[in-house]
Amino acid sequence: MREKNKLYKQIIENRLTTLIIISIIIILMLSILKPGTFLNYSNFSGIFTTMSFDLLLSCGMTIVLIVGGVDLSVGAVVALASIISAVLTKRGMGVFFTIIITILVGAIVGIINGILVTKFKLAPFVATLGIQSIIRGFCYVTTSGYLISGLSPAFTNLSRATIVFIPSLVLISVILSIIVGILLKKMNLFKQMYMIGTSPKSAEMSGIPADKLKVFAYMLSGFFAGLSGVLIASRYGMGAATYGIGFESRAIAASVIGGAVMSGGEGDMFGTMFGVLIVAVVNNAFIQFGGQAEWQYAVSGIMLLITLYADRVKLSAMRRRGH
Amino acid sequence: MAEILICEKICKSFSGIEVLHDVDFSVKEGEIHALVGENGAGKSTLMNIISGVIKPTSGKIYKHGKEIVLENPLDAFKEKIGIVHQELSIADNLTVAENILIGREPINKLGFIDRKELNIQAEECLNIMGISIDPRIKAGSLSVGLQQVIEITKVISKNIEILILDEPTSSLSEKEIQNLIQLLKRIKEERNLSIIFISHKLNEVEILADRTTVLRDGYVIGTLKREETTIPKVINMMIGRDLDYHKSMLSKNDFGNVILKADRLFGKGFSDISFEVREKEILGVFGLIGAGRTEMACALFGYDKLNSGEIMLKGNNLVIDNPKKAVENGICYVTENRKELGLFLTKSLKYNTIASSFEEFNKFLGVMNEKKADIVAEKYVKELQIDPPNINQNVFEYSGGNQQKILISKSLAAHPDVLIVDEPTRGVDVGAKEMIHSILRELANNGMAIIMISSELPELLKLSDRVMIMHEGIQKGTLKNDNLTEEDVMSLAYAEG
Amino acid sequence: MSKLKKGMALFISLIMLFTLISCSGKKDDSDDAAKTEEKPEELYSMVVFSKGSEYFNWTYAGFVDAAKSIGSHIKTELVGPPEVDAAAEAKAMEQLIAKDVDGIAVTSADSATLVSSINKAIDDGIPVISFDVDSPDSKRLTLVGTDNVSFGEKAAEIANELVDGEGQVAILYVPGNVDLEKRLNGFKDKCAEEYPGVEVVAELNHEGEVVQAEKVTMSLLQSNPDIDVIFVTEGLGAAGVAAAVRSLDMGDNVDVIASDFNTATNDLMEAGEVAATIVDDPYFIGYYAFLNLHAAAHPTDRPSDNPPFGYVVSTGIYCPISGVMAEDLADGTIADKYLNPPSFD
Amino acid sequence: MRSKQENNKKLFLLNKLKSLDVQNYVLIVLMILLIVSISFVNPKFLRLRSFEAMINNYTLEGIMALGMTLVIISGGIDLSIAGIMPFSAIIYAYLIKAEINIYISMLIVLIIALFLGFINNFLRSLLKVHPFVVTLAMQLTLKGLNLVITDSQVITDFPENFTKLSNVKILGLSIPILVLIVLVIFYGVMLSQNRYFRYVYFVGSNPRAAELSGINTRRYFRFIYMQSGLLAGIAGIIACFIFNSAHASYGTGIETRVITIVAAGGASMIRGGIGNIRGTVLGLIFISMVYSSFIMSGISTYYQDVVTGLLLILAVVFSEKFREINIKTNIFKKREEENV
Repeated sequence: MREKNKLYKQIIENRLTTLIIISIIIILMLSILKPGTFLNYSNFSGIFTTMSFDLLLSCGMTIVLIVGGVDLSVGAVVALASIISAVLTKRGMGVFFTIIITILVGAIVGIINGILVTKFKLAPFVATLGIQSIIRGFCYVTTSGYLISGLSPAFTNLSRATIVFIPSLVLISVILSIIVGILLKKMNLFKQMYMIGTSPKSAEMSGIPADKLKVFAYMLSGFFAGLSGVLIASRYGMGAATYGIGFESRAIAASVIGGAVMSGGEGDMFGTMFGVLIVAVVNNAFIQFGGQAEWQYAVSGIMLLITLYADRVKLSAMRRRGH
Repeated sequence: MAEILICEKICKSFSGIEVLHDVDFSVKEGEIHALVGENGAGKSTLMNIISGVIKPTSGKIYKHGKEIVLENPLDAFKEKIGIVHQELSIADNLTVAENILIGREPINKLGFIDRKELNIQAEECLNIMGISIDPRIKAGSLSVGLQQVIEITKVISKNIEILILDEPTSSLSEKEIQNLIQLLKRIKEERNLSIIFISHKLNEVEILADRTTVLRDGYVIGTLKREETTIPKVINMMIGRDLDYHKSMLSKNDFGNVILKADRLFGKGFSDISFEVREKEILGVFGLIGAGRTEMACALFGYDKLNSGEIMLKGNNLVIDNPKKAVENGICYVTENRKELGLFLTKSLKYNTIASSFEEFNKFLGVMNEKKADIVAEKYVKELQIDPPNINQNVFEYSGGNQQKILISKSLAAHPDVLIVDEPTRGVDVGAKEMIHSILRELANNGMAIIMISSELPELLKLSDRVMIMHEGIQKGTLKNDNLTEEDVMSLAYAEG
Repeated sequence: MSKLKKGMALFISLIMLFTLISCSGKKDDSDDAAKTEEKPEELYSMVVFSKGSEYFNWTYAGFVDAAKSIGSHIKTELVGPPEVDAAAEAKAMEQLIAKDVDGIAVTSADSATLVSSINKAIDDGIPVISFDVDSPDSKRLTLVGTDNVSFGEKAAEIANELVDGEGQVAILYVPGNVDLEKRLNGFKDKCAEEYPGVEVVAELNHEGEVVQAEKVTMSLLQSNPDIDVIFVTEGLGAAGVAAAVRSLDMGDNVDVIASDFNTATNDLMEAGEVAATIVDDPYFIGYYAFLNLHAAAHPTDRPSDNPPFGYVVSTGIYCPISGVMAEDLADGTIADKYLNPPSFD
Repeated sequence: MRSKQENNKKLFLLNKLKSLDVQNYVLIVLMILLIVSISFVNPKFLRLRSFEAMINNYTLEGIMALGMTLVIISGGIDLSIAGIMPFSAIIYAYLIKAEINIYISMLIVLIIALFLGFINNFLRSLLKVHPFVVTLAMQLTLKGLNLVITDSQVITDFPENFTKLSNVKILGLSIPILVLIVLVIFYGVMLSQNRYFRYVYFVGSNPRAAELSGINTRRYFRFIYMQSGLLAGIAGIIACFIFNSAHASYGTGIETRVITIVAAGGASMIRGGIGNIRGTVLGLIFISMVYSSFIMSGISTYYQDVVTGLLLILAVVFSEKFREINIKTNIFKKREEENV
C-alpha cells in the first residue's frame, strides 16, 4: 500500500512523466478506436505542423512565466510580424533579411513589454494586454484589412518545404523548443531566470540583474512570436491582421499544463511541448470522430484546471514531507 | 489577585510533530505577564491557541474557573480575550474610526453605518487611551507607531479582560517604544487589564513584566516573579545553559589597509554618515529600528538610492547604483529580511548558495557548471555546518538558523572583500547564534572587512572592534571597543546634539 | 514631483494628439466642402461586422464610387469593429443613430443581434438597408446582396464538373453565419436533386480562420482520405485548406473550391492549388447599396406604402454570381478586375 | 485644548483633500477636453441622445465593472465574466424560449451565475493559485461550452411577453439603463455605507489581518466572486433585453474593456484595497466617451484598439504615480506624532 502510494506520488510529482504517460494513453486509445487513420505518419505530421505555431509561442511564454510574468501580446505580434514580413518580401527584400528584420521587430515589442513591466512597474498582465491592443490596432490601421499576398515562392517555401520527410515547420518548431528546453536546463542565464521568478527581490539583492533578464525574457517571447508570424505568413502565403487571435491563452494553458506556474520560478519546456501536443491530439481526435471542433476551448480550460489541481496535490504532498 | 486564565496541559502537534508539551500557564487579574523563549519555543503557538487562531490537540483552558472552548478568533473575543499580532491589521483606506470599530460599527435605521455615532464612539475609545487623533482621517496616513496604538485601541475597546501582545515593539522606534510602555502600564492600572506580552527584548520584559514565563522547546521551564526576573537568569532558562554572553571575541591581530571608506552619505532615512572599515576588522553599527542603519546599508549596496556621498573601495572612487555592481566590486550584504530579500525559499540549497556568484559557474558558452556549483555548495555546508547537509533540499525546509547560514554562504560564495551583515542573528536560536558569531570572527581574522549592523548591544560588544552609533538617521559617533559597556553606547546614542 | 510633471506632459500630449487626429479628419471634409455647391452635406455610413476583411473594403469602394456619382456633397464612412463581433456592431449602429447620419447600409454579423438597433434607426427616421448579409426580421428597407443559395448551387455545379459526376465532397463553413449556411444548403440541395453521384460527407466549422481551417482539413483528410473536393464557403479559409492539402501531398486527389476573390486566393489559383472560386461582386453590391440608400433618403412626392421613405420596395437586389476556374485566370482580365484593390482610409 | 481641536480640524480638511483621488480629477478634466474637442468637430456630440447612446452601449460593461471593482479592491481579478455573461444570456434565451416564465427564468439564470462565481472562488481557494489562471480557465471552458451548446447559432425569436417587457420604458429610460442606474446606486451606497461591503478594503489591503480580526475571509472571498458572477449573470440577461437575441460571441473582449474601465477609475491593479465606485463610474463614462468620440468625429474605428491599449497602460501608470505621490507626502505623519 505504502509502495503504491509512493509511486503515485512520484508520478504526480514529476510533471513530465505524467504528461508523457497521459499522451501515450491518449494516443494508444485513439489508435485502437481509429485504426489506420490516427496512428500514421501523415496524421502526426499534420498534428505537428498545425501545432507548430502554438509550440513556438509556448517557448516564449514558458520563459516569461519562469521570470514571473505573462505575455498576452504574442497573438498580436504574430499578426504584426506576418504583415511586416509580407510587406518586406513584396518589396523585394531577400528571405534572410526579411526574417531577421521581422524577428527584430517582434523582439523590440518584447523589449517594450519588458520595460513597461520593469521600469514602469506595471502588472505584466496589464502591460501586455495594453500592448496587445495597441499592436492589433496598428495592424488594422496599416493594412486597412487587406490581405497582403502575392509573396515570392522563395519566402513561401520556407514553411512548406520538407526536409528528410519532415515538414520544415515541424523541424523548426520542434528543434527550437528542444533547444529552449535544453537551454532552460543547462544555461546559467536561464538558471538565474528561475531564481528571479522564485523571488524577484532576493534576486536583485543577490546581484542577479533581475530587470535586465526580465526584459530579455520578454524579448525572447517577442522573438518567438515574431518568428511564428513569419512562418504563418509564409505558410498561408499572406500577411493578415486577423492572425493569432486567442493564441496567447492557448500558449499560457500549454505552459501551465507543462509545469509553469503563474507566480514564476517554475517551468519546463519539455513539459510544455507535451502540453501543446496533448491539446492538439485531443482536438484532432474531436474532428476525426466527427465531434464539434468548438470543444477545443473547453478542452484547454478543463485541462488547465486539472493541472492546477495536480499542482495542488503535489504541493501538499511536499508540505507533508517537509514540516 | 485571582487567576483569570488558566491553561492546563496544552498539547499541540503539527503534522505529527509535537510543538507544545503539556503546557501549564496562567494569568492573574491585572498583571502584565511576559512570555519569552527562543524562536520555535512555542510562544506564538500558545498565544494562537489562547486567541482561538488554532485549536490545541489536547488540554483545557479555563477562564474565571470555567472551561472555555475557542473555535476561532471570534470566540476568543466573546470570551474577552484580544490579541494584537506582530503584523498590523490596519486597512489603509478605511478611516481611523472604522479601523477601531471594525465589526461593531453602529448602524442606523436603514442598516447603514452611522458615521456620526461611529466617530463619537471612536473618539471616546481614543480618549480612554489618552491620545487625540481625528478619527475621520484615513489610517494609512498615520505612522507605524500610531497604527500600532490604533490596533491596541481597537482590541482594548472590545471590553476585553485579557490583552495579548505579540512582539509589539519589533517595528517601533525607541521613542515609540517608550510611549507604548507608558501606555501599557497606564491602561493596566486604569482598567485592571491582564496583559500577556511576547518579546525578544529582555530589557523591556524586565521593565514591564509582573511575572515572566519561559518556554523552551515546547516545555514551560518556569515562571519568575518580578523581583526574581533578571536578564541572565531568563537567558539561562531560555537556552538551558549558562552562556557567557559577554565573552569577547575581539581580534588580536593588527588591522590591514582601509578597504571601504564612506564619506558623507546622504539618503532616505539617514544623513551625513561617514566611516571606514579595514581588513580583518568588524565594524559594528548600532541603532534601533528607525535609526536608518538598514536604509544606509541598502543605499551603500545600491538597492536604494544614495542622494549624495562618496564611496571609496580600496582607494578607488566607486558609484554603486545597483546590487549587481556592489557584488561585482566585492561588497556583499546579508539582509535582515531573509525570507523576502535574501533567500529563494522554493529553490535548493545549492542554488541559494551560488545565487550571488552565478557568473562564476559558466563552463563554456554560458553553460552552467553544475559540478563546480556542487563543490562550492558542499564546501559551505561543511564550513558552516548546515544541517541537514543536503545541497538539493529546498531552503524552506530548513530551520531559521540554518537558513541564516545559507544566506551567509550565499554572500561568501561571491568572495566579498567587505561583508555587510544586517541583524545576523535575528530569529535564530541561541546555539546557532553562537555559531554565526564565531563564523563572522573567523572571516574577519582571515582578512575580510565586516560591517555588522545590530540592535543587540551584547552581540555588538562581543564581536566588533569599533562601534558606530546611529540614532534617527544621524551618526552619533564611533567608539573603539576597549572594554566598552552598554551604558557607554546608549548614553552616546541618546546624547543631545 | 518631476515625474508627475513628465507624466502630465505625456497625458496632455496624448490628448493633443487625439484632438489633432480629429481635426485632421475634419480638415479633409472642409477641403471638399469648399468645392460643393450650395447643396447641404449628407453623410452615409456603411456598417460592417468585421472591418478587417478585404471583402468589405471592396463593397465600400463601390459605395464610395456611387456616392461620388451623385455629387461631392455626399460624404461616406466605413464603421465597424475590426474583428467579427455582433455586439460591437450594434454599438456602432447606436452611435450612428445618435450622430444622426442620413442613411445606413449594414451587413449583419448574425440574423438577430442587430434587429433592435436597425429598428431603432428606422423609427428615428434614418433609412437603413441591408447589404451582403441580411437581417430579415428587422424593418430594414431592402437588401442588396448575393443569392447565396445559387452561390452554393454554382459551387455544386463546378464540383460535379471536377469529379465527373462521382465523388465525395467536404464543406467548411461557420455555423451561425446565415449566408454560409445558405451556401452549404444550396450546395447540398443541388447535389441531391441533380448530381446523385456527388456526396457531401462532412460539414465542418473552421471558424473563418486560416490556422483552424488547416487543422480541420488535416484531421478530415486523415479520417476521410477519399475526399475529392473541399468547398470553403468563406474567403479566408482557402489558404488554410490549400496548406493542408499541400503538406499531405494530396493535391492530385483533392480539388479545392474557394469562395470570393482576394489576392491570396488568386495566388493559390495561379499555383494550381485552388481549382476554382465562386465569386459574387462586392463592388457591385456596395455600389447598388448606396444608390438604394440614397434613393430611400430622398423620397419623391409619389405616395408610398413605406412612409417616410421613398419608393424602395423591392425585396432585394441580387448581384450576379460566377464561377472562376483556375485556367480562366490565364487571360488576365479577371485578375485585373480584382487585383488592384482601391485604397482609402 | 482649543488649539488642539483646531489643529485636528485643519488636519482633517487637509486629509480629506488628499484622499480625493487625483486621478478622478484628471479624468474629469480629460472628459471636458474630449467633449470640447469632439463637439468642435461634430456639434451633434453635445446632444442628449449621443450621451444616451454612450451609456446604452456600455450598459453591460458598466454592470460588470461594478462587480469587478470589488474583485480588484479585494486584490483579485475575474476574467471569467467574459464566459459567464454570454453563458447566462444563452441559458436565459433557451429558458424563455422553452416557455418558462420569464421571471422564473431570470431567477434560474442568476442562480447559475452565482454558482459559477462560487465555482471560481472554490477553485481559487482549492488550488491556491492566482485568480488570473483560475478565471482564465473558467473563461476558456465556458467559451467552448457556449459555442458547443448553441452550435455557434444565434438564439432569437423570443416569446412575445419578453419582447413586450424589453420595450417597456419607465420615465423614458429603458430597462437596461434602469438596471444599471439602480445597481450603480446600490453599489455606491453599499460600498461607502454598508459595513459588510466596506470590509472589502480590509480584506484587500491585508487579508490575513482581516481574518485575525474576526472577518471570515473565506466566506468573504466567496461573496466577492459570487457577486461578480451574479453581475455577469445580470449582464447576460440584460444582453437579451438589448439585443433580443443571444450569441456566444457577446463576451468577445469584454473583460478587457471592463478591466480598463475599473483601472481608469483608479482602482489599483498592483495592491489590493484601493478603488471605489465613484471612480469606476467616472471610468465608465470616460471610456464610453472615448469610444463614441471615434464615430462622432469620423475617425476610423481601427484606432479604437490602439487607443484602448494606450488608455489601459496610461491609466494604470498614472494611478500608481499619483498614489506614490500621495504616499510620499508624509508631512501628516510627522505632525501626527507631535500631536500625541
